[in-house]
Formats: sequence, C-alpha cells, structure tokens
Amino acid sequence: MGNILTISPHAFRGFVAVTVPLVALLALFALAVVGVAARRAPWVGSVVYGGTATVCAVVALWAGFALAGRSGAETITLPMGLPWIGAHLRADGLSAFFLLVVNFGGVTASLFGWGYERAQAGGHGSGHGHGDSGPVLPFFPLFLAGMSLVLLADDAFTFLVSWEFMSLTSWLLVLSTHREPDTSEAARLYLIMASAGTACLLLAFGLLASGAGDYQFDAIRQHAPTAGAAAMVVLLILLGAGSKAGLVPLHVWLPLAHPAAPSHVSALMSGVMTKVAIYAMVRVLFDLLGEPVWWWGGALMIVGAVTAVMGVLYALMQDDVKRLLACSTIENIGVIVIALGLALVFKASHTPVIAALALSAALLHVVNHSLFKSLLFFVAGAILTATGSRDLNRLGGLIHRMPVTAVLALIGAAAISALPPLNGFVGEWLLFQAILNAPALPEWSLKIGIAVVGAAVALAAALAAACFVRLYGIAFLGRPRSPEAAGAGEVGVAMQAGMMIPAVLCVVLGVLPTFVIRLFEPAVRAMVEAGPFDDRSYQPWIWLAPTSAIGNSYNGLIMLAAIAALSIPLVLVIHRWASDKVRWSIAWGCGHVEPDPTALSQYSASSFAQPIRRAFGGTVFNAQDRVEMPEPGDTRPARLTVRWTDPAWAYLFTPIRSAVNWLADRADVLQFLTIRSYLTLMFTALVVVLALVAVVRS
Amino acid sequence: MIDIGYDAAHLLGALVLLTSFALLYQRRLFSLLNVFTVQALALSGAAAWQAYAHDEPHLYITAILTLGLKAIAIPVALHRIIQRLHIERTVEPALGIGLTMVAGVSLVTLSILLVLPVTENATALTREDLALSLSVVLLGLLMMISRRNAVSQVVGFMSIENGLILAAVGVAGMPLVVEMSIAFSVMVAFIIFGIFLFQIRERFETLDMRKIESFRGESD
Amino acid sequence: MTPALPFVLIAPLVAALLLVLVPNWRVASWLNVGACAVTLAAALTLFTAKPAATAMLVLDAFNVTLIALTAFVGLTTSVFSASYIGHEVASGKLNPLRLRFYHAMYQAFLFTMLLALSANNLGVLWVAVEGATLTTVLMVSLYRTAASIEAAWKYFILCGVGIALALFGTILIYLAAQPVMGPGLAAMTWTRLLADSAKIEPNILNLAFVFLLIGYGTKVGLAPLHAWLPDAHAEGPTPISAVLSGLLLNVALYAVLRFKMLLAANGATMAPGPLMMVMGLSSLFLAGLMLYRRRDIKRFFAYSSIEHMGIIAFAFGIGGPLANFAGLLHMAMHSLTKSAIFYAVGHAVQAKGTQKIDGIRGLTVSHPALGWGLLAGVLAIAGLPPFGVFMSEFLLITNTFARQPLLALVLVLGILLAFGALVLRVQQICFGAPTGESHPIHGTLAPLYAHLALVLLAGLWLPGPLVAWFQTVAAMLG
Amino acid sequence: MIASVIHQIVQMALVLILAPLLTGWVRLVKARLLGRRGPSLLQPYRDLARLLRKEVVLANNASWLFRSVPYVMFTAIWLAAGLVPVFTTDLALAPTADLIALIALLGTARFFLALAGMDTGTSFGGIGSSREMMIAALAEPAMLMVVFSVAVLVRTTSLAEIATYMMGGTVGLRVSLALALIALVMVAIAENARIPIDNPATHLELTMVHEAMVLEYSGRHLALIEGAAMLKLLLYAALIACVFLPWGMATPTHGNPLIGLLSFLAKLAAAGTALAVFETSIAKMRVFRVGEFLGGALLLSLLGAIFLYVSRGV
Repeated sequence: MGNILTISPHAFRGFVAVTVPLVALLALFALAVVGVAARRAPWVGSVVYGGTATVCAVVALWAGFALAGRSGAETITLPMGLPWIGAHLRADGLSAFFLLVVNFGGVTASLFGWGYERAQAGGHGSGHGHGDSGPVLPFFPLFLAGMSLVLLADDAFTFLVSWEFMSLTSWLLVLSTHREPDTSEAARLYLIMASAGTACLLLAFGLLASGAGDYQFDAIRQHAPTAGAAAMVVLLILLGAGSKAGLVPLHVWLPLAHPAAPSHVSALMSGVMTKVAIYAMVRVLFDLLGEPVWWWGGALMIVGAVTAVMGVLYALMQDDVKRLLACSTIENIGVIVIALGLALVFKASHTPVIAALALSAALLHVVNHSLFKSLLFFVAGAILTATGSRDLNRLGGLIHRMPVTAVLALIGAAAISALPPLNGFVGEWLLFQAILNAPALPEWSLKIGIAVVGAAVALAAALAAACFVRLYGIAFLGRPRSPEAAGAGEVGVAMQAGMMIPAVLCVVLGVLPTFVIRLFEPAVRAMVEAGPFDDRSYQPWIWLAPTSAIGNSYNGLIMLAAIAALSIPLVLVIHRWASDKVRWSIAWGCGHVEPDPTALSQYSASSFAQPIRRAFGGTVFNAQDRVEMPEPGDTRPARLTVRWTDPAWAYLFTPIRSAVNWLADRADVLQFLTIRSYLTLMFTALVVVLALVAVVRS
Repeated sequence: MIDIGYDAAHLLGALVLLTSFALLYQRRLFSLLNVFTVQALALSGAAAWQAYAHDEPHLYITAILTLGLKAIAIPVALHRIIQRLHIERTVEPALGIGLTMVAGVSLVTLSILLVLPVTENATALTREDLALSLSVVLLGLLMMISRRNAVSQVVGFMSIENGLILAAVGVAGMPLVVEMSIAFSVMVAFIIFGIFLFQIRERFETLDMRKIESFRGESD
Repeated sequence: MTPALPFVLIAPLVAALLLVLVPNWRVASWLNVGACAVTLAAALTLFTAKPAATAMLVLDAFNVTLIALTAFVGLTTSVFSASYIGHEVASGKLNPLRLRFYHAMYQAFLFTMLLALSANNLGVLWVAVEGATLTTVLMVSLYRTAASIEAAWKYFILCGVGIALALFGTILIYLAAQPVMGPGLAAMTWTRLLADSAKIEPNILNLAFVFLLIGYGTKVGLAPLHAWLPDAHAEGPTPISAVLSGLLLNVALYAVLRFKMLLAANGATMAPGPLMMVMGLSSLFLAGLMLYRRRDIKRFFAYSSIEHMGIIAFAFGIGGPLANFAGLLHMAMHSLTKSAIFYAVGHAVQAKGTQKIDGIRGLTVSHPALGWGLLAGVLAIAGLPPFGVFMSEFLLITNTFARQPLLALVLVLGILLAFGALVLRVQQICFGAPTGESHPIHGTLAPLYAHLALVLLAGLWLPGPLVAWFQTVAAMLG
Repeated sequence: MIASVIHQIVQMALVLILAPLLTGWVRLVKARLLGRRGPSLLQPYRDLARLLRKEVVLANNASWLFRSVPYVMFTAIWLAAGLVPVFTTDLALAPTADLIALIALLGTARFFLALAGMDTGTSFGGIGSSREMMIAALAEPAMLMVVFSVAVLVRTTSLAEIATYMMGGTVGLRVSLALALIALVMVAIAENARIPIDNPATHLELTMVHEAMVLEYSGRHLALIEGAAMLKLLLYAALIACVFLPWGMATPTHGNPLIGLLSFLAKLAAAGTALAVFETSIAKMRVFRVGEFLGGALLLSLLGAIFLYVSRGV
C-alpha cells in the first residue's frame, strides 16, 4: 500500500495521457449533480444534455486524436479504490477506440434525448406512460461516465466497479419508466442478469489475479495462467461479458430491458453498452490471457453463430419496434463474436495478418452497429413520439407523414441489412474475407466448422434483410393501421439532427471504410501484432484490399460513383425520350379495388413473418399460427394468433425460477415453528457438532 | 484406602444428575418444583463440600446463594405463581416420557464420551464433575424441549444453570466472578420470567406455549 | 492503561442511571443523544492510545475500531430515535413512562456492548453479553403487543440457552487453562491465555469452542440458531432493530473471534475455520431463501442481516490476511449500511402506517428523499458499487476463488440468491405507483445520509491509517 | 488500362443488348418444345419499348420510394451484370467488387423491390415481399457457400481471378465443383423466379412471388423491372459460364475478346436451351416446398466445400 498516496512513476506523462477523459468524467459527475440539484428548473434538461453532448464530443475527439497520433498509453494511479493498489487508469489504442465509439454514441444520444424529452414533456408524450416518468437526467451522464470508466480501467477492481456501476445506472435509467406495467419485471431481470455476469467476471479476475498475485492488468499480463485456469477464465468471460452483450442463451433480459428505457437510453444500451461487453472480451481474451488456444476461438464462433441466427429469428418474431431492434442487436453481437473467434483462431495458429483481418472486421462492425443501431432506436423514439405506439400493427404509411425520418430510417435499415455501398456491408465483406481464409488453418474441425459458421453468417445476414424489410415496410410503407399513425407528424429538429449524424456516417463509412480501419489499426496491432493492411500490394487509399484476401478488393467509392453514373443517365434518358406521364389512381390489387378504411387487408407484421416462421420457427420456437376463420356470411374479420416460446426461457430460466421458488417455500416453514422446535434445532446443532468433535478426535 | 472427599463429591454430583433425570420424568408441576428444590439442595451441598474439601471459602458463598435462590426463593415463587394463575397442575410432555428417558441416557453417554478422554491430566474429581455437569446441562436442554408448559421450561432453564454451577464449583479455584455472574443472571432471569409469566397470563390467559406461539410473525 | 477506556464505559452507565430519573421524554431523548456524543468523543481518543491490558479490560487494534464504530452508530441511532419516538408517542404507541425506561435501557445496552468489547476477562465478557441480551429483551417487548411479547419471549429463551452454553464453554476454557496457569483470574484473562495458549490442552479447547460457537453464535444469528433474530427485529422499536443489526451481532461475533484467536494460537487444536464457514454458508443460503417469502419490511431486512453475518462468518472462517480484511471491512460496512436502512425503514413505516411491504410502494414518488435514501442503502447492502460492501465482497470472492474455487462458487450463488430477492423487494418498495396512506415524514434524515455518505466514501477511498489498522487486526486474526 | 475501360463500356452495353435476347430465346425454345411456333426472338425488345412509351399509373398512396425503386433495382442489377466477365477478364471495374459484393448488389435490388411491394398497402404486395425475402434467406447462404467452395479452391473471390485460374486447367474435374455447380443452378432458378420456384408467366395470385411484388407497376417502371429481370437471368448465365466453363474468354495477357464474345454467345444459347428444357419438363412446386428445395441447395454447396478438403489437402 506504498502507492496509496503517491502517484506512479510516469505520473506526469500518465496524467497528460489520461487527463482529458478524467476531467470529462468529473464533468459528467458534475452534470449528474446538476441534474439532481436543479431538477425543477426549466433549463435543466438543456444544460445536462447539452453538457453531456459537449463532454462526450470532447472525449471522442481526444480519443480520435490519440488514435491518429498513436500517442503512448501511460498508466495513472489514483489514490482510490483498493487501498494497497489504488485505481489504475490507462488509455491504450483499444481503450481509445472504444472510447471513441462510446462517446460518439453519447453525443448523438444526448442530442436526440434533448429533443425527445422535450417532445415527451410537451403533450405528445402523454398516452404512453412517459407522462410521469422517473428521473433520467442525473443517471444519463453517470451511465456514460460508467462506460468510459470501464474502458479506462487498468486494474481488476476499478474495472469491475465501473462495470457494475454501468449496469446500476442503466438499471436506474430503465426504471425511469417504472409506471409502465412491464418495466419492473424487465428491470429486475436485467439487474440480476447483469450482476450474475459481474459475478462471473469477478471469479475470472480472481483466477487471473491469483496467478499474478496482483489485481493490476500489467501484473496479470506478465503472468499467463495455467492452461486449466485459462480455460476456466475463457468460460467465465463468455458467461460474464456474454450476459451483458446478449449472447444466447443469456440474452433474455435484453429484449425486455432495452426497450423499456427511454429511446435515447435504449440506443445507448443497445448500440454502445453491448460494445463495452465486447471490449471486455477483447481485453481479456486477446490482451490479458496471453497466448490463445485454438478452441477458444472455436467456442466463440459456435456461440456467436447460434446467437446470430437465433437473434435475427427472435427479431423476426417481434411486433414491438424497439423489441425487434433489441433482438437484432443480439444478432449483430453474434456476428461480432464470430469475428472475434476467427481472430483468436488465426492468432492461435500464428497467422497474425489474417487474425488482424478478422479483428478489423469485428471492430469495424462494432463501429457500424453502434451507428445504425443508435440511428434505428432514435427512429423508434421518433415513431413513439409521433404516434405514441411501438406496436408495428398500429403503424404504417409514415413515409408520407414523417418524410425526413423515413429517409433516415431507410438508410439505417439498408445499412443494417448489409447492402452496398453502406457501412454494414463493408463489415460483412471483411468477415467473409476472413472466413475464406479457413483453409490456412491446421485443424480440420475448424476448416469445416468455419464453413458452417460462414453459412450461418450468410443466413443471419439474409434474415436480417428480411427483418428490416418487414420493419420498414410495415412501419413506414403501406397505409396507416391506426388513427395515431394517420395523424402522425414529423419530429423536431433536435431529434432529426440526432438521427441525421449517424445516418450520414453510415454512408460515409460505407464509401470510405479505410479511414476508420486505419484509425483502429493501432488497437488491432496491439492485440494481434499485425495490421490488416501489412505489406499490401498496389491499392491507393480508397481501396479496401486486405493482404490476406488474395487479390480481393472492394471499393465503395467507385461503386457509389458507378451507381450514380448508371442511374442518373438512365433516369434522364427515360424521362426525356420515353415517357414521363403519371396518372394517379386507386391501388388495383387484383381487382380488390376499394382500399378498406381500416387497412386490415394489408399484410400485418405477423403475417409478413409467416413464411419464415413456417420455415424456421416451428422447430426452434415451436411456433404455432392459429387462424380463426368466421363462418361464410359472418362479417367478423378473420384473426391470426401466433404463439411461440423462447427455448432459453423454456429450458433454462423458468426452471431456475421455479426451483428457487420451490426451495423458498420449503425454507419458509422455518419462520413458523414453535420455540420448542427452535430449541430442538439448536440442541441438534450442538449435539451434532459435539458428536463430530468426538468422531474427529477418535 | 477410600478417598472420602472424592466419594462425597461424586455422590453429590451424581445426585444432581439423578434429579435432572427425575425432572425429565415428572408430570405434575408441583412435584417438578420439589425435584428441582432437591437438585438445588444437592448442588449447594456439592459446592459446600468443595469449599470444605479444597478449602476455598468463596465456594461457601456459592453454596449459600444456590441454597437461598434456587432451593428456596425460586421454588416458592413458582408455587405462588402457579397458584395465583390457576395453571392446570399436570402437563403432558411433548415427547413421550420413555423417549425422553432414552434420549437422556444417550446424552449422558455422549457427554462422558466427550469429557473423559480429553481430561487425562485433570484430577479425577474434575473429570467426573465435568462429565456430570455436561450431562445436566444437556438434560436441562432436553427438558426445555420436551415440555410445553412455560413453568417447566423455566425449570429446565434453571437446571441448565445448575449444571453450569456444578461445573464451576468442580473446577478448582474458579474465581468468584463467575458465580456472581451466574447468581446475578439467575436473579435477573427470574425477575424477567416473573414479568413474563404475568404478562403472558394477562395476554393469553394460559401458560401453554402452543397458545402463546399462535403468533409466529407474519401470520396476518 | 488509558483513562479514556474506563470513561467510555462509565459515561453510558452514568447516563443510564441519570435517565431513569428524567420524567420528560423530550429532554431525555436529547440527553440520550448528548451522552452518546460524549461516549463517542471519548471512544475516538482511544485511537491515539497505546494497546494495553489490565485484568479486566483490554485495548488493542481489534476492539478499538469496534468500540469507535459502536459509539458512532450509537450516537446516530440516538439522533434517529429522538426524531422517531416523537411520532410513536403522538400515535399513542408509547407512553412517557415506557420512554423513560426505554432511554435508560438504551444507555445500559450501549454500556453492556462497550463492556463486552473492552473486556479482557472472559467472565466479564460473558456477563456483558448476557446483560446486552437482557436489556434488549426488555426493549423488544416495549410495545407490549402480543407480537412483541412473543418475539421477546422467543428471543429470551433462545439467547438465554445460548448464553448458558457459552458460559459452559467459558468454564471449559478455564478448566483447560487452570492446570497451566494455576487457579485464579489469570486463567480467565484473555491476553494471558493467548500468551500461553500453546501449553493448554487442545482437546478441551476444542470442546470449549464448540460450546462458545453455538452459544455466542446464537447471538450472532447464524443459522440454524437464528430463529430469534427476525422477530426481535420486526417487533421491537425500529431504533432497537438498528442497533441490534448494526452492533449487537458484531459484538457477539467479536466474542467468537476472540476465542478463535485463542485456538489459532494454540496450534494443536482442530481448525475452527470449517465450522464457521459451514454455519456462514448455511446462514447465507437460508436467509437468501427466506428473503423471497417475507411480507414484513423489518423482518425482511432482519433476514438480510443474517445473510451478511453468514458472509462475515465465512470470511473469518476461511481466514488469511485478505479474507480477514474483507471480513472486518464487511463488518463495519454492514453495521453502517444496515442501521441506515433501518432508519429509512422506520420513517417509511411511520409515513405509510404499515410494516407490510404491500402497503409501502412507490416510495421514490411519494417521499423522494426517503425513497432514494432507502434505495441507496439497499443497493449498498446488495453489494453494488460504488459502495463499500462491494469492496469487501470483491476481496472475499476473488481471494476465496483463488484458494477454494468450489466454495467461492457456492458463496457467489448464495449472494446472488439473496440479491435476487433484494432487487425484487426494493423495486416494489421504491418504484411503481404509490399505494396506501401517505403521511409526511417526521424528523430528520441526517443519520441515514450520514451513514450512506460514509459507506460511499469507504467504497471509493479508504483512509490509509484505517487500512493499516485493519491489516494489523487481520494479521492478529491469523 | 484504356483497354480495360473500353472493355467495361462494351460489356455494359453488351449485357443490356443481350438480356432481352436471352429471354426471347428461352421463350422461343419453350414454345417449340411445347409444339407452338412461339413469339419472335425480338418480342422482348418490342414489349419493353411499348411499356416504356406507356404512361405510369400510380396507386394513390404510392410514395417516392415506389417510384424510385425501378431505377435503383435496374441500376444495381445492371452494374452487377457489368461486373461478371463475359468475353474478357480485363475489366476496369473488376477490382471494385468481387463475387461477394456482386451477391450483395443483387441483395440490394431485392431489398428495394420487396419494399416497393409493400408500399401500396395491398395484400398481394405483402405476399410477394414476404415470400421473396424467405426465398432469399435461403438462396443467399447457398450462393455464398458456392462462393466459399470455389474460393477454397482458387483462394480468391475476384471473378476475374477465378476465371483465369479455371482456364488454367489445373483444376480438373472435381466432385465438389459439380456439387457447387448444381447448387448454383438451383439458386439461379430460385433467384430468377423460374419454374419450379415461381412462374413468370402466371398471374394466379396465391402462387406468385415475383409477380405479386410488381403487381402495381406499369409503364416505364414495369419496363425497367422486366428489363432488370432479364438482366438478372443473363447475369446468372454469365456467372455460371464464367466460373465453371470460362474457356474462350480473353485475359489481359492473351486471348482475343472477339473469340470470347462468340464463345459467350454460344454458352448463352446453350444455357437458354437447357433452362427451357428443364422448365418444360417439370411442374411448379408449392411455395412452402421452396424452403426444402433451397435448403437442399445450401446443403449441397456446404457438402461441396467440405469435399474440397477431402479431395485435396487444402
């Protein structure tokens, strides 16, 4: 405990290195205080959100410069936390990259949230429970601070404190809607799952620290654990970080908790907090745990593949917009984890360049998903603000009433469906390039297994496209399914701006992906001792041509240019020389002329999913469609009801819950005994222990 | 030759143990109290004999305290209470007498098994005495378990403390502080019991624990 | 020997006698606070004193921290009680006569606990614990309701028997020591015993420890000896619940630990650790399960105390510098947090007019200051950062996992089990639409927030001297 | 460099010109196989021209998306078709996008068409879109598995490289390639809405998929969509030719583009004939059997990939 009060050798340089985020953290805490102190003041929302946006912007910029400038990462020790080691903070490439992601998400979320809360406060909000909500302002900056702190932590204790603090604050944010019926159940499940995850991480770090004899990451790096211990750590990390990231089957809390929060918080939880979990995996598996073994990657890939496919199938089953988005987060996390697994495998087989490719795919997808998932959750928030409903079956035709939102939503949907030339596709492309390198691996099981994983990724991608065609088609296209949807109006400027920024970036990153890849190259280099573009042959900077992908290259910019070069003349030519006449009329629909006012004849969300439900759901979810068809001549509409069960609940969580209840009932008897029985208990305890002593001695 | 000191002490200790068996056996409250009085007498006798044999005058105080409190004051007071409160004079034990006896015997065996091997270097008297007192303590506990009536539970508690005193006097040179503390505690304990018996009486119109324990917390 | 120590004992004793004579309960309540303040001031000076021991009293690193803690919680609780009983009188639950008795007993109770903590003579230690039992029994039955009398009766019988067993253990210790150290006080003086512990017959020590563990363990509330604890907490006045959970349990555990040190010093005895670990884990799991079915808010938190006593017992059971450190820290944190929770609960019960959890909903909406305070307290006791309990649990779990992986898994499972119940209830209590009646809160929330601030501070930063102190004690405990 | 640009431009024009021809050829052969005289080979051109001149009739609640989808879709497929080497591998855009990007481009087209199907809010558009996406969900993985097995062999996904490698003749005959070929053909049939998956000629609502989506389209929009469909057919034919029988194709180093062109025409004729024969000899299957059909394709392609390891120690 020598260095409790003294600062570590590099103190000064270290302080320079981490001082910006430190000050930022303090500022965030200050903002939280303001949020509490001035909660009645009319200006408080603007101050807190504005302040948070500014602080996050500063940190994001700082992280960006740190990455670009390849600035060294010094450790700074604060006299806090565990007495005899203090709190260690450090911002290396990896941390800086994730700091960039997190805080950028923070900027857009605060921007959107500012407008969102004002809209909620102003009349619009009433009707869907946000009317009298609990406090958001104090916890919003704290949540962001917690996430940044996780990324900066450089010893096990600080890491876990900030990790659990992150869960705690987000739990409180979820509870801000505590007046709504489902919230309390969701929040409870969330906090319990989160803490169970933390417990797993706790054990993992306990194991690592016992090897090193110290909780500092440096010490842990120095002492690689034994094979058995390492295996256990991998398992515990998969459980601990996985429960936060939403790996199947630990995902159950996610579709409940993420939607329950206010939309801008949902965006943070889904788009950003899950990434912090990914950071934890990378930090431990690539950095702290030393030389990997191939099966670690194998395990990650299997879990990831299952998660990806299951996640998107869940998403296809959902009728609630935000819940659907949360499920799609599960899918994307699965994809990222697959990429991580590949990177581990290749690192283990000493082909660092390919490992770098896979890791780049993972990190790029981290960026991409944080962008379009925030965007889509903002869109959900906009829809909620405009219509007061999150139920797909009460939406429709919004493209006419919310033109701006509709365009941005389309970008988001296209990006998350991995359509070129948007950013989602680049990530998938890199991932496939890595998958195609499977033959370079020694293990046969992996060669074949990776092919299957590739198929799973492709399946997930295609299903995701279906999922978002469904979302966009039902919500924005067609005819309104409820008066609220018919009467909706475009949202305010702040919210539009909040959506605009990530939307634009989705396009930019799709066209010029190399920029961001170069940005996190130092992080990749630190993890796998190689960069994705090492000794590349001929490409100028706009070409995405990783070494390992032999002769394969992709160029979003040229593709965009080509599309423009082809489509614009096409339009002009046709309109000039062919015809440009338009006649408006009622939809024909195979003679089904008069569009019914209730728009019930439209495909509903559940009917759209029906073919896929029939193809996959039967086996996975034992989903059952029941159609109540009225008698001929009866004018009642036919009703389609869909029932399906989540295997994770059916086979894992419900049994646990009932087991606890059963035990609790048995134990509860002890509360209602007579004094004599209690004395008997005591007496028995005494006699047993005495007998034990007698036995032990003889 | 015969060590008269040892024999006498042994005899008195055995008498205490015997009486606690008798306590287990009793069905009627008054006879219970009488047996308890006998036990207290035996105990004070043991204490006095120790004081004489080992010439430890402070043990006389113990003897007197025991005699005064346990052999006279408490039984009398309990008699009073029972008469004042018109408690039904017989109480059916919760455990069958026979079962209780068996349990008691096995407890005594256990305590002997426990004590004798571990006290090789202590004097024979101490060992005997310790074994006896341990048995008395355990039997007292058994009695508290096997009786439903508040009075008999009080008596059981008292006999546990008798066992403690027996142990204390058995060990050579035990400082006075312990006896004082015991006496003090017994006294306070008795006062409190008294308070309780009256309160319980005025609350529940009975001393049958089953009625008192109808409330077990949360049974709303 | 520093004069401060006897003074720490005399102050509450005198105050107790004095308070018997004060008829006006308002005056009495503030006299009570004053007396506690004096005691605390005296206790704080002990930190500067050198470790010392007389035939009756002892002062070392171990008990000085606990004495200070006891004095501090005693003071804050007296402040809380001063603002609490006003409402009890107003609502006709208590009359001035009873209050006179109550205040005297409060000081007497503090005296017995401080005596137990500073006693060097095992007999005195025993007397003090017995005294603590008697005083609290009387205070638990203060309301004279059927429920409170039943609870007090249960408390008295169980702890009386427990105390008796503890005395038998004490006699056995003397019996074991007497051949070595000769007859007389020496053989009952803890410091002397510790010094020559190696020479003492180990087998008798084993036997003695069994009785002492069962005896004092009853008072700690370790399962299956815990039965008295929930009802005593639930039926007594809330300030008493606060000191019971916050202080009395610690004192009893302190007694057990003293004897554990004796055994450890002997070396040839059985290891006392496993026994404590088993009882600790059983308490943890039993309490964790019981929490799910509780409908009475005070009983609920009483069970949570059992849970944490289990964790602490486990920590000391597994031993080692880190685990002991964690145990001590957890002891301190639990006292502060749990008493804080009971302050909040007391106000909540008065504000809602019921102890049933169903009647106490949406507290953060109806009484924000109280609701968020209670929430913070429960989160702290649930072991969430940035509160101090997290640090102790972190140290305990990581350290255990490094040494006994399976035990650590069991421990974590138990903690999670209880955690689930805590989250379930605290969400019902603090969130959702408020139910039932809602009176304004009487009195101050200062003690609540003072404790929370301390717990938060400890979670973020432990002062160096305190750490050094804990580390020396951890080393003593071996 | 200049040559590659010229080649690229030529190719863009070429696919545009040849696409209707191929469709016409298929129709003609089918008609002959059914014993009819059948329409002229140039009929598709006339249809397109007529549609282009007609006015567009839009549903009242059609949005801007509905009107822009035909252009997006046509462009995407046109670009994709332009990326597949037909007569030479020396194309300017070759490095821009590899096989995966090409598949994704087709995905883009499908995505927007499916959206357009839902825009007017009629039930039939919904039927079409949902079924189309379900089919795609299985077709795309199968396609990517084909790519995978080829790439495992050739160690690249750039079409130019694949063609060059295949022409090298070092590959020889392989089980896995045969499996991949079958899988690719099955996917092609599904993607082009041919029998047995779908029937471009039918308008029986309950069975149609592709037609249901474009039900509300008319005039120039319909022309673009039809044209896009023709391009797609050509694209798949060209793709199969390029990957599995690239012989005769020119490369930057040697070979004559003209010969490449002639050989490509021959390949197209053969492919068209084969398709016609296949379609006349089989009946359409129920929509929900499609899953099994494409699942089979997926498994075949996966099998192909695995066989590669067995047959050759890569």
